[in-house]
Amino acid sequence: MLNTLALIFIVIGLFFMIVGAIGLIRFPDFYTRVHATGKCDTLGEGMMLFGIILYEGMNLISVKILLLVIFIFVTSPTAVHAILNVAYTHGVEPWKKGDERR
Amino acid sequence: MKRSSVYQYILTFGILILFWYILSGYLEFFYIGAGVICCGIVTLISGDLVFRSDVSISRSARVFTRFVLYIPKLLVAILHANLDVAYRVLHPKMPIDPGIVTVDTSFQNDVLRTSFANAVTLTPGTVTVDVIDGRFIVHALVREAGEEDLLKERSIERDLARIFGEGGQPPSDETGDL
Amino acid sequence: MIDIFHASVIILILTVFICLYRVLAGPGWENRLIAVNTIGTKTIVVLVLVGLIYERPLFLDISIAYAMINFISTLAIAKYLRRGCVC
Amino acid sequence: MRRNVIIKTVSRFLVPFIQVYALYVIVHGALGAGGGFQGGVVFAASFILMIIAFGLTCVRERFGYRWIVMLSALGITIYATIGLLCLIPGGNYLEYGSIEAALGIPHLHGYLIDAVEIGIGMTVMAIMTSIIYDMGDTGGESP
Repeated sequence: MLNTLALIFIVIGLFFMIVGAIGLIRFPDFYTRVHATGKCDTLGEGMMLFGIILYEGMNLISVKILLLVIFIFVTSPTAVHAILNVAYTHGVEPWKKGDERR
Repeated sequence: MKRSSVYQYILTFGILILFWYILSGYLEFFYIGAGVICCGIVTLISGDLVFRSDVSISRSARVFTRFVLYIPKLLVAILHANLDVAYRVLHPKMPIDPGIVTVDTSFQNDVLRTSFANAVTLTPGTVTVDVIDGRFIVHALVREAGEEDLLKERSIERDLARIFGEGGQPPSDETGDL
Repeated sequence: MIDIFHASVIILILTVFICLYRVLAGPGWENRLIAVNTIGTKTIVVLVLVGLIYERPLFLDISIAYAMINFISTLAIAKYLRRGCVC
Repeated sequence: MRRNVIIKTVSRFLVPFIQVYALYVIVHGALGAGGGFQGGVVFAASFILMIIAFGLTCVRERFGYRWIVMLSALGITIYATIGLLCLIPGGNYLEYGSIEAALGIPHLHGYLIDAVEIGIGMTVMAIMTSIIYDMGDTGGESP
């Protein structure tokens, strides 16, 4: 039962990570690519690690993985924000509908 | 930077000891003793970073509890946002119409600003680009939807303001984009 | 269940190659930086999964350290590009 | 000059935990991943994070050159002393078993390894931090 649940979580997480990678290729400019990677990677990673926690059961290793998940949910948006902020201050233009892709 | 009170150092030390035990997992005398020494050193070096002296501990604890209770709702919102992004990535025509939205808030607290910015980055098709005092510059994947979420509904903003016990109403309601 | 972990590791490494295309081709430093950060976050999961497959909880420590270094290095590069020095 | 409030707040919460993690890596070097060098580097990384978030002057007030000189000298002294002590009962340099056999204390071996790791960690941390200080120093003017 728990293993099935873990399997579902891992597969959904893998799906989101693949979607993030495809978005990184398909989207037309830097700001929209950040949407794909920043969101999908964070949640996909969290879901995969949560599936591993369910597989592992209750012990100190799963608590450690839970700490890793919390760490990722705090730091990943921050790192994305730092990159976005530096690109914005350097004057990278956002893509508008109708422009050609960069 | 004002100096923290003694209780804040003690609380930091306790949290760090718990963290050490989770990392180490040994309950022998040597490892616990080493943990006490190491956490003591870290508390002396950087014990004034985690808690601020101008916020009382009971208030921090209340805010933390309310935030933990809010996390499930946030996770549902994150899942919803991810499904939205996945739909837009996998759709053959890529229905996106990006633009920049400016949100004015009256947030004063640094932690409140940070959690609002990270929540915006994770949730509704928007990422925070810049924070200037209370003004958040946000890039939205679909501009109308982003304006709808952040400027009309303001659900995350109101929830976070209620959690941190600060007034969520902005001083002026003018909306403009850059 | 171990087969699933093997398959996930292989799929993750394939997605890393997809991101590597953006690192090589992406116009400008900003695309390269976001792609490198993405590769770093995928590596964390790969490390945890490898540790689970070979039953060595040691790898978890390495992945936590990797997550910390990945975060700090991204911030440091962003700060350097913004101000011309790390401080 | 305006510092980014998000990076500042997040690193304020993370720095103590990164430091405790670095010390954990040093102390558990004998049976887990890592050891003195890796722990020292992670500890120095926490100082890099503080420099990124709060600026060089603020970090220098907390951890000045006096501490760097003291810690690097102390670490290398610990390493050399334990290595040389192994020569007295007739072993090789850093051959812990000779001291353990000569004094007859059980488990002394492990404690000596930990002490040497702590020495290496101190030196690596201090030297890495001093390199970062020198690289970040712009000669008085703030860019």
